[in-house]
Amino acid sequence: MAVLLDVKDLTKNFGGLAAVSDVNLHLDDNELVALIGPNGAGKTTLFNLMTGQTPPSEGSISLRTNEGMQVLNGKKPYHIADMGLARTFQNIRLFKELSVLDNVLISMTSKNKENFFGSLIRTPNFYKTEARLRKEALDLLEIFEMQDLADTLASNMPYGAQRRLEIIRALATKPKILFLDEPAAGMNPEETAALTATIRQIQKDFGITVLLIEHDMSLVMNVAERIYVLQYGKLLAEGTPKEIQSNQAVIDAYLGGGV
Amino acid sequence: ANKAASEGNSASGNTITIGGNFELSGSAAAYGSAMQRGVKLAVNEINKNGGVKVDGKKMKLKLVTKDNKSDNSQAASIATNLTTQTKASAVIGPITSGAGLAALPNMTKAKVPLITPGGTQDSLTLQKNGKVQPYMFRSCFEDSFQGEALARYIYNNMNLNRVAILGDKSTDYAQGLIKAFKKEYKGKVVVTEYYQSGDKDFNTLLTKLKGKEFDALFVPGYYSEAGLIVRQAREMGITQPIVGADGFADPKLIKIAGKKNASNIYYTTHFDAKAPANDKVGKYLKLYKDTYGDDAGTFDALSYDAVYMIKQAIEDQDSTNSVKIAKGLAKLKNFEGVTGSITIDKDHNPQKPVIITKLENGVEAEATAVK
Amino acid sequence: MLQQLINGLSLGSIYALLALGYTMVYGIIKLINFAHGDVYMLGAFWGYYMINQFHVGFWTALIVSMIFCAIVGVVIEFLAYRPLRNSPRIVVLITAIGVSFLLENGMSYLFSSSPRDFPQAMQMVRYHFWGISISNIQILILVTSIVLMILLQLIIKRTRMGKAMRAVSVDPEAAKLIGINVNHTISFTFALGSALAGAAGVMIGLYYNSIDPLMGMTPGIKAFVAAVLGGIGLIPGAALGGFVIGIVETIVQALGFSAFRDAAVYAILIIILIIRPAGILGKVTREKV
Amino acid sequence: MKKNLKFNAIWLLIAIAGWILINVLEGVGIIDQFAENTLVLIGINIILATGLNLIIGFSGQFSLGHAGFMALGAYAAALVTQAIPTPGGFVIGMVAGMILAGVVALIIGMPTLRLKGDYLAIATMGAAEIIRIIIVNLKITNGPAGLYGLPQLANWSLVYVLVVVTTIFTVNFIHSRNGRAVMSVREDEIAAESMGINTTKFKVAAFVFGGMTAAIGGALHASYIQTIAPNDFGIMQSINILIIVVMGGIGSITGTFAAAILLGILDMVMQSFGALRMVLYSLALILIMIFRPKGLFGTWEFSVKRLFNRKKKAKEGA
Amino acid sequence: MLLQVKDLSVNYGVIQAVKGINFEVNEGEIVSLIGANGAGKSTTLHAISGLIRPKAGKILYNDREIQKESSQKIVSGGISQVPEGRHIFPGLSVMENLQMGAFLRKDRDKVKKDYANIFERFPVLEERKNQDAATLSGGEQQMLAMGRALMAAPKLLLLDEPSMGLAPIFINEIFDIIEEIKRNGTTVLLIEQNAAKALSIADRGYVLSVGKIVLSGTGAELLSNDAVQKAYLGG
Ligand SMILES: Nc1ncnc2c1ncn2[C@@H]1O[C@H](COP(=O)(O)OP(=O)(O)OP(=O)(O)O)[C@@H](O)[C@H]1O
Ligand SMILES: Nc1ncnc2c1ncn2[C@@H]1O[C@H](COP(=O)(O)OP(=O)(O)OP(=O)(O)O)[C@@H](O)[C@H]1O
Ligand SMILES: [Mg+2]
Ligand SMILES: [Mg+2]
Repeated sequence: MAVLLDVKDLTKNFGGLAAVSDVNLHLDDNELVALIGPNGAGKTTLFNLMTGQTPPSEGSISLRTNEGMQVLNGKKPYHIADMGLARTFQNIRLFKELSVLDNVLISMTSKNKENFFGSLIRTPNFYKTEARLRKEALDLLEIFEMQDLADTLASNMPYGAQRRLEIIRALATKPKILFLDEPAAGMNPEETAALTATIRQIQKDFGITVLLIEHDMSLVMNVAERIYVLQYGKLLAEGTPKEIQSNQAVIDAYLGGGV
Repeated sequence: ANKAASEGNSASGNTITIGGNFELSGSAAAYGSAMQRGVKLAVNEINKNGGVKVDGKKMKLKLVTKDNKSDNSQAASIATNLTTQTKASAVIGPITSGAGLAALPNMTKAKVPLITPGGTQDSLTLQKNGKVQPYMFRSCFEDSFQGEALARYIYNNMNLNRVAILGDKSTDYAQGLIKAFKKEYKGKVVVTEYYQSGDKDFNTLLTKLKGKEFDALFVPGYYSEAGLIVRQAREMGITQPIVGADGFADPKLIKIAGKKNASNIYYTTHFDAKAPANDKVGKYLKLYKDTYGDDAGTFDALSYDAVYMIKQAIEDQDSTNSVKIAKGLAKLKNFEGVTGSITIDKDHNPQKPVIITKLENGVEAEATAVK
Repeated sequence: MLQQLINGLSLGSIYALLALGYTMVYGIIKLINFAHGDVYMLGAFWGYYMINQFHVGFWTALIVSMIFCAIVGVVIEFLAYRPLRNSPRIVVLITAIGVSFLLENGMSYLFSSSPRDFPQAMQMVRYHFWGISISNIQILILVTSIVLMILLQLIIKRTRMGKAMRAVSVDPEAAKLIGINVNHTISFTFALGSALAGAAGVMIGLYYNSIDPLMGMTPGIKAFVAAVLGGIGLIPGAALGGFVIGIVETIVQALGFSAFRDAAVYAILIIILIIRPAGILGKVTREKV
Repeated sequence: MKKNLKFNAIWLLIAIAGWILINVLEGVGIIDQFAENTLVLIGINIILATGLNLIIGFSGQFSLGHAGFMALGAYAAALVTQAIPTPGGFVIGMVAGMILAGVVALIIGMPTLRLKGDYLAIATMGAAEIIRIIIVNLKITNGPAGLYGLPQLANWSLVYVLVVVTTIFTVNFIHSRNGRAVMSVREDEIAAESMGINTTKFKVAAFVFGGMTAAIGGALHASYIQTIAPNDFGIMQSINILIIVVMGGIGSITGTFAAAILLGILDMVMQSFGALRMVLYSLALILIMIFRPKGLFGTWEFSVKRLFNRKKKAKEGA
Repeated sequence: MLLQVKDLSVNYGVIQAVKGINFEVNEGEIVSLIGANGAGKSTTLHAISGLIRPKAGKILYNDREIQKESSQKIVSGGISQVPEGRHIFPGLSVMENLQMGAFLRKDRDKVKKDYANIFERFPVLEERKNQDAATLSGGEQQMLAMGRALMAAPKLLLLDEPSMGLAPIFINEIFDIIEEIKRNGTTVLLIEQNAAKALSIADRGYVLSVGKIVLSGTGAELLSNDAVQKAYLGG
């Protein structure tokens, strides 16, 4: 299996604080990997670095494309997204005042570009494409059983539904890698269980790689094939769920006795 | 009876409708409301004295005023409103040239004359081809007339040959004056600086001027800013004569500048209490003071005269038809108004003597009529 | 040149004085209070009537005007802005524009729109030294704006009310949860900001000796520009912005580009914003995701 | 596919019917010259406000400089029609104005659209003022006096057609993929970027589009009023357009129409109120905003499709 | 009885989020409210804190009706809340946020001691004392929100999902902290998705479903209840 995303010696300093320091990790094709670590370990920051939201202080991130490995450093977030990296956010960031369907359709824009002047005059092609995109979007919503909510305003939906929509929206960009930042936060065990199943399903159905941050170990240990553990910005451990669960350093720093 | 009567507006019944296209709100409201005061004064006076004599009977004037909020497209729309809805036989206002120009096409379409008491731009009354605009008149001087008169006065009468100009960049009034002045002035214009309407602080520009050598300071602009300029200049120790056009001619100028500072000031004006052109002036000033409890300014007087000009035109033509009134206005000769004896020339500009008044300690010290 | 610097500072202090009030209100409810310039006008008029009708002295007029404007500010906030507490900011902005129109035109309607001379409640004295000349009123305005700036900064940084203001400005909901009375805090801010405008009205009325109902329009916009230039919401920023604009205007005019004075101010504003998108003193906070 | 054609046809019919209706009313004298004048001013305001609504309501960028672009359109059209006083000349002038406005919007937009909220507002306001001051100081524009005696080449029919065309283009743009991308910028820029949307590009596109429509409005204004001066395009003019947008409902084109019509009629009626005019207007403005803070229509849009579907549903239900 | 909620109904426009619920909290207790997303838990807390006016019903605090009182009065009466979504003050430093928590307090010396207590409980906060609170990590913000509420020295602490986004090791700690808060004499009303943990430390609990209370009992009773097991404990 070839490396899809390669992170080398990645460092991010905020003033004197090294939020991420010297991190090396890789994601392969079709993998489901988890990133865990104590609060403030730098997990979200690492996501931000990989998706271009935050420029790294040092190190490199590269993605395998048709033209070989390409360095992502310095690229704008939209460019990186276009290349196949999609994400959700720790604090939900939906397009609140738009419908659920529009939320999904917007994510399809970058893969279905439209000429500016073409958008002023409605060609038959316009209607054809619109119809096709609409269908694709509804199909995506169906995976999460949200097709009935298509016309609801995003902000009017319960919390759990909003989290699911964020995942669908990310999927709609047709990513190669999906980054999920605490997708189960605020969900009860039952909902978390349902989410676990869906994540596994989409990873298989779409044939994509998923990297997820999560503090809910019932989810992490159930879905992850590999786990990276971050502490104080540094990689503390890497391994299968089994290995991680029995890693004393991880237990001391993160898991505690409860799991 | 004739073709002319079927065109334009005529009075119906016993009242002649006069339209007022006034700047009652917005940036020119101070001038627009002065216009309204003058017009109302005249209309009430005329009605009190019996009205306008047409066809052997006395008809009353009815004033219909609209506020154009100092906005050109509103001025245009009101021109249509007053001519087509109100059916005014003549319209007074707007007071600014810009609004007047905007109103003009609609006035012309309706064939109703417009008298502006304050639109001084030279080309206001002229068409592109140089012919006169048949329905545009004014009771005020045009810019070139005053600008040139001042240029001559400064050079010939005062014998001053170096002038500094501090003018309002945002009004065409000041720009027109500057242009005419520069054309006519035989001496040297040392420096020209600009301010904007609404400015209050002129210290920087005056400091700059103070360092230059000049014999007189020419300030084309209105009293609201000119008053401040005079004050700040005098406080700064600029003692040279300050010269202005009829924009100075308002009692407010002295109040804002302060009596002490309002010395060695020269400006063109239309009437002067000290050297009244005729017996109307004194009466007018008293009536104004009694009615409004305040001293009359220039715009009030010019607007007052505009109404009487219309009355004269109606009586001369013996018709309330707007086309006829326009004709009558164009033929107006030696009409005695408070702003002087007016003859309308072929370009629809009033020919009247211009008076140059000198202020000393806030009072008019001397007045000279110049040609 | 030194004289021009004095001119610039004195002009700038007027902008600064107005910008302070702008920035305070903006700081707390993120409202560009378009009516601020008009409250300043009301202050000038109130001072005018106090001096003319009741023959009070300058200082009394100043204080009475400040109180009057504080009340006006609170009433405006209560009637026009408070009902829109949960509406989009731009809606409140339009309301503020409406209030501004109302004050300008209402005053024009009631008291005529022509300018009037401000009673000389304080004799103007000019001091000449080192080849420059400065008047007592210029010094008064300059000193007042600096003192007020420091005072305001102290209020915001040191007092309980200041603390409450900061809390309300960043998260009114959370402010309620720690026991802050959000409405009172906002009222207080309006009172303070409007009192400043009132003070400015009397001082500037006295300085220029001319007041009219539209006098707040241009300085209002300039003060807003000043507040933004310095970093809107920041007290020192407002003062700095005011002085910068005053000095820029002076320099441009002194160099002989008086026709382009305002264009230069706006050009500098745009350039500074491009370099520092949150104003000279403002810090850009990249949102953490 | 056929359905789409049908809805478009219905819209076209409504537009044509409106034109015929107004012409008939004019023929029988119900609409006189004054009313027509009012309609034209309303039409021009609709064009201006629709463009601004695209910028503010849909892309979420707070522009306070719309009058600047209007000025560019007005002066371009005025200067060209002075030289070529024919309808063709007007078209050339208007297009020139649009291109000029587009280019200037691009130049202004590129750097300033990085600014947020009120910082952007003031930067755009400043840019518009700079445009105005340059016009005041240019010879070709005749300084503060402006240009006058322009040939009247814009009439009510032309205004109507251009209202229809700009509205269609704007609405089409909004309901396209690009339009949705523009809206996502308004909603959440960070999320939009993460979904592969080049937010800068779309912000600038909306800004340029809005600027170009403002130029159309300006050109019509110049040619209809026949007089333009720099003071017509000051901050107050930008604010007046903004008021239409907000009063109609930010993000509702239907609302823009309604507010432009309401304010246009109010403007005409109020002419007779003398000095009280602006007092009443400002009171009305404040009260409308307090009692309808979402604007007259919120974000609601009139839609033939929905009307049609509702009827169908009702039928099915029966 | 410290807090008594009687027939409380709360609406958002036409949506009825809370439909006539009754419950009480006795002095010195930990009472837990559990329920699915959108059940109306947060809404109930908002009503108690005075952020939203109930449509009907009463809220009695120390036998005084507070449902119409301003939030300021309620807070000064000793009710403090850690809101859902943290709501820390962005742009203010961590220390300033904590100071804000003590806004109404006048006992300066005691306040100083409390800062020390907070830093002892949440050492990260001391490390980050001068950092802009907006740049804290999710979990750090959660701790700050809790610290801020404690700085008010409340009699009744309302906690809305305090464990959300916290690392497992810290979740245990946070529940220990809640128990400790109780031992120090503060009564706690706790909302949690982590129902197992919440119920295990709660004296009593209520189950909320679609705006209504469907079950109540001691923590232990609810923990062993089949329906609760199934719906909220993932069993
Ligand atoms: N812009 C910033 N400026 C200063 N410090 C920052 C900034 N962004 C993040 N940090 C710090 O970097 C560290 C890592 O934050 P990050 O959000 O990546 O943590 P995390 O692992 O996602 O934690 P959690 O699980 O609590 O969300 C934290 O201590 C945080 O305070
Ligand atoms: N501001 C609001 N406007 C309209 N409806 C709202 C608002 N806030 C909450 N609701 C609705 O009220 C209901 C109860 O919401 P509430 O936030 O109290 O639930 P909760 O039990 O706290 O859920 P969660 O576990 O997701 O926090 C939900 O249906 C929600 O959609
Ligand atoms: Mg995180
Ligand atoms: Mg909740």
